[in-house]
Amino acid sequence: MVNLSVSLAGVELKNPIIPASGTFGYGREYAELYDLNILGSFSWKGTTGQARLGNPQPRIAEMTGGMLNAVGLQNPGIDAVIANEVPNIAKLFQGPVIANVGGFSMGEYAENCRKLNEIDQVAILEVNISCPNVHAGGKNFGCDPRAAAEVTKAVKAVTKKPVFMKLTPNVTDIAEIARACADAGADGLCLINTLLGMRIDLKSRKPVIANRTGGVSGPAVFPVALRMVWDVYEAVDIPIIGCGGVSSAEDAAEMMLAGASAVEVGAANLKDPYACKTIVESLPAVCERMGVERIADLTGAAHRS
Amino acid sequence: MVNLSVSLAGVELKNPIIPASGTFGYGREYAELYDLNILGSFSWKGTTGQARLGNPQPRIAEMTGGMLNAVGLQNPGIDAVIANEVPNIAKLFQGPVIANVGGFSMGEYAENCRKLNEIDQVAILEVNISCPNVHAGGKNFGCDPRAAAEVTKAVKAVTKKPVFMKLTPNVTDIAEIARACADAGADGLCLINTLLGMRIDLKSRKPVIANRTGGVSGPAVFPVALRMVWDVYEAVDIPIIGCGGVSSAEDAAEMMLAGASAVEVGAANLKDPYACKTIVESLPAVCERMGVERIADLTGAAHRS
Amino acid sequence: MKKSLFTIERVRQLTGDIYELTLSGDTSAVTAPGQFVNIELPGKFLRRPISICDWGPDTLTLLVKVVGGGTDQLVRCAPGTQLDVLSGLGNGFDLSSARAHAVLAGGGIGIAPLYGLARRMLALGQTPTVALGFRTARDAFYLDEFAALGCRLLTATEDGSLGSRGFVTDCIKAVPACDYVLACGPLPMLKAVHALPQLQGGQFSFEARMGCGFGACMGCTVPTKDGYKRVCKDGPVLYKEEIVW
Amino acid sequence: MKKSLFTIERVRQLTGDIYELTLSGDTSAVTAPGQFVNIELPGKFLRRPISICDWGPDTLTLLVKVVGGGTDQLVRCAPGTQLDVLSGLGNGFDLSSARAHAVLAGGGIGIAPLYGLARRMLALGQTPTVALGFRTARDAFYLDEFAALGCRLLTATEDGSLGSRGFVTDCIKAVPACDYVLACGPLPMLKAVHALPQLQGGQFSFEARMGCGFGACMGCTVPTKDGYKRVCKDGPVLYKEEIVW
Repeated sequence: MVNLSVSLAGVELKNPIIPASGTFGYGREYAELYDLNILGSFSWKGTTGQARLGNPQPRIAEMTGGMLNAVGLQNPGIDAVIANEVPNIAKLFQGPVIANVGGFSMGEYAENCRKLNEIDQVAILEVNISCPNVHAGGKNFGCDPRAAAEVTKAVKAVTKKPVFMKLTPNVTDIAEIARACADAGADGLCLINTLLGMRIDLKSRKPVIANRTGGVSGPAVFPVALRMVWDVYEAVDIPIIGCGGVSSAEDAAEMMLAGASAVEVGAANLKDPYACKTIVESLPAVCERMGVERIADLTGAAHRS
Repeated sequence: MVNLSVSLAGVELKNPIIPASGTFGYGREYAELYDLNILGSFSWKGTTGQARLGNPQPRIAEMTGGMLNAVGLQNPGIDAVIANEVPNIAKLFQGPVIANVGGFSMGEYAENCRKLNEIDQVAILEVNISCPNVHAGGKNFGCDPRAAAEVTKAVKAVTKKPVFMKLTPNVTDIAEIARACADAGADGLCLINTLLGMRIDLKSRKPVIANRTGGVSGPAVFPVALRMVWDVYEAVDIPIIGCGGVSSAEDAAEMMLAGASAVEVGAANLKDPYACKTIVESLPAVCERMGVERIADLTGAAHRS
Repeated sequence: MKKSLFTIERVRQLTGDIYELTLSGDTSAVTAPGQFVNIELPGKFLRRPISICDWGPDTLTLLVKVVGGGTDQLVRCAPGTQLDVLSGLGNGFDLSSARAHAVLAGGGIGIAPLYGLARRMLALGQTPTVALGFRTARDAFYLDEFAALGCRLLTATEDGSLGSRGFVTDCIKAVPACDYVLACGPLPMLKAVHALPQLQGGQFSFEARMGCGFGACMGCTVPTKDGYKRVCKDGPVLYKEEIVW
Repeated sequence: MKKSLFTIERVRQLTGDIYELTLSGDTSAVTAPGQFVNIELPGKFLRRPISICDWGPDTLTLLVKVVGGGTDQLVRCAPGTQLDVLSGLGNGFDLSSARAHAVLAGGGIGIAPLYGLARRMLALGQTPTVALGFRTARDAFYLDEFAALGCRLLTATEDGSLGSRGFVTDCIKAVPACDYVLACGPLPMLKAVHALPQLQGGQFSFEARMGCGFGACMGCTVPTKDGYKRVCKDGPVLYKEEIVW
């Protein structure tokens, strides 16, 4: 009888498996397929202050071992999410919800998080700092330690909920960004967001994705995500949600050995809508093969062996 | 009758296909399989001042869509290469050779390139700056624009041959590094080197690769490489050798549309030793389908359409 | 939606690049013509969305046009090959709101869902006219199958090598009584049909690059008069009045 | 080395995790026992190196131990499946320098190349003794095949459930005349055999994680007394004198 429960900055999850933001909407589509309550948590679609229509079509491209997407943070906006999605989520999932928050200025991040501070179901705020800063020439908050720290401080000031900063992998030294967030008071980190990539259509000679570049996700990024989780685990003492190419219970265990306290599953849900269900159901057998009674014991174990 | 010839900083190649450094040794193994003279060029194994035994075993790990390696620049050293390999290469390949040069200090880079300046067969020096700088706490030259520029200057000062700097993708802004190299006098650039990744063995709970981290290559990195080639093409006016996950003639054409003047093929050679031969033989058909008579016209075409 | 294994029973080449695949499996999730399936292929990350041509209690008929490596891999599958399939995706056509004088208008591979649609409309006692457009006679397929259904069949080719010279829109104009269409085909065709003044209404089936195919990833959303809609979940069939070009 | 397609003719399960695969194809590149093939598997980037158990003009016998997803995928291939194979890789055993009183020592899946080796030594009039070690009787395989060759066969199991209780080294000690071994098996076994004082010489076949399998990538090089050697190209068989543990 393996104990699958894990803890994220004081928030107890029945297991470490969390559908990643942007691949699970607000839960509606998957609730038609299985009971969401088998999940440790889920991270809802990146939500911004105003409703966003997102990028023009096409938004998707394929690659070996993964996919590219440039949805462009399409979402109904924080107020509509609180008014329409939160009550519905209450019916679909009784566990702790992770609210993924986007923003294009310090003020927007803070305002969104202030509003979410009032929502009981929301257990963790996951702050996506892979967004362009409209006040800094569109430079990503997540690519600059100072900007990342400022967003962290701005958000921490308006909420009592644990704040997890979601880091971009498109940086020279992700441990430096992680340290900046931790020093600024972040309760945890989530990494990695997608790698920046693109494809070009040979016929039209134009980028396949209308936005030109898109985020690479899927098994192709797993070794890069794993390496970054390892590096960040060495650099900070706050919990890490490992994310990037996890497609199986074995991948999840490997991510935890690298230092993750919980694991987000993204692109795998799009290929197999039952991916998270299958992973949750396979975890006990994987733990038994590895000889662990508490899955939480896997976190960072590779650093100690 | 498609014209496949391309030019790299004044060096004429009969076609744009170049086996990438580290996947082709010094040509011996592949010469047993096919006539190397069908190639545009080949980039020999990264060569350092002293002989290097490389990293302990294991050096290889697998992943979806690619592989990880941490060979650790195993090579016989510049003098042995000049004494034993160069004369043999003369028998195997009559075209222009690209000499890949590694180093751990400005002095070593310069000394290696000074020695190669005397070798007629060597047409281009490809300087791998993804090496740790022993005089800067092991920080990669290629992660710091100033260090990258200094290596460029140091090498340019000792050779008349065209110098191509090989860039690492593990940076926040590869265009900034590219600009620094170009401003320092680089004649061209080669990108991308491998992405830093790792795998962990679930049984031993230790990194699969003895060196812990390894370089990710193969189709999994293709969209990232393509995006970086695009960005660098926008940033500089010197020729680019596109490298990263190219496995087919279509991939090569896509890489050229993004801005590459020639294309290096790496991991694909290890999976299929005839990969470069097949790509060279497939290029004319691909060009005809795309309606180009000179393959060189593809370079950067996606930026203009 | 259902995720289950289907077995390829037969692959029949119809034209140079169009194949008919007959699969066996659980089709219980398929509820309306115009829905699609999303097929996993070994070595490909994204599934391939394929419109359903027709289905029975345990058989599925797909018409596949080879447009790339994935579709090529699919039509080369040997009989007996098992495929992981998400079935019954999308809304499909709404038969209830189709008028008496409806024309089913298809272009190229877009005629596939019209076959299952025509068969069901006939079963409901409706008498649809089917108008099919192709580039040239060599590209035409499934004419005998449509004829065998017993519905009125009009064809047009751009070079006049088969049926009337011109486009599927010309076929519709040739049916003055037609005030409603159920259409599937390339975007320019859909746009031209949509613009026909004689139409009181209609339903148009759209294609899109999809991530998931079941409404989760927002990869295929398009603007409509009722706001953004997901082609894979809220579509692929949109009503004439809501479409924004 | 040759790159060509082989067809799986038969898959036979020998133990819980060991299978015998019989393939048909062009074996002209296979020149010595102890060489290996490198097999491409759909969806896997790296090929899977498998030691050659035996071969004929157009047949290849492989013994495969399921150790992961790749080998599992391989043994599940249906007869008729075509595989892209690099054949005739590595140096293989050197029969010429094997002495009269040679023992072929194998442990677990490492016994595979010893079968083809024994058959060829016998054909040359040599009379090798074959010593095979397994964990327990349940894990033993290919005993009948070796016996059918007509060579002297010794077996050892760690629990004594088959042959003598102990290790393959004990079998070799039981042959005092033995002054030469040709060995293949897990590293600890090779090390123990290598340390036997009675040996004047020998050849040892090593395993390694390989990138290419044909000497290009330096992924599998190991230090020897004659400098670094590539297990895939300069090996997998190394002489006793040159091995560094």
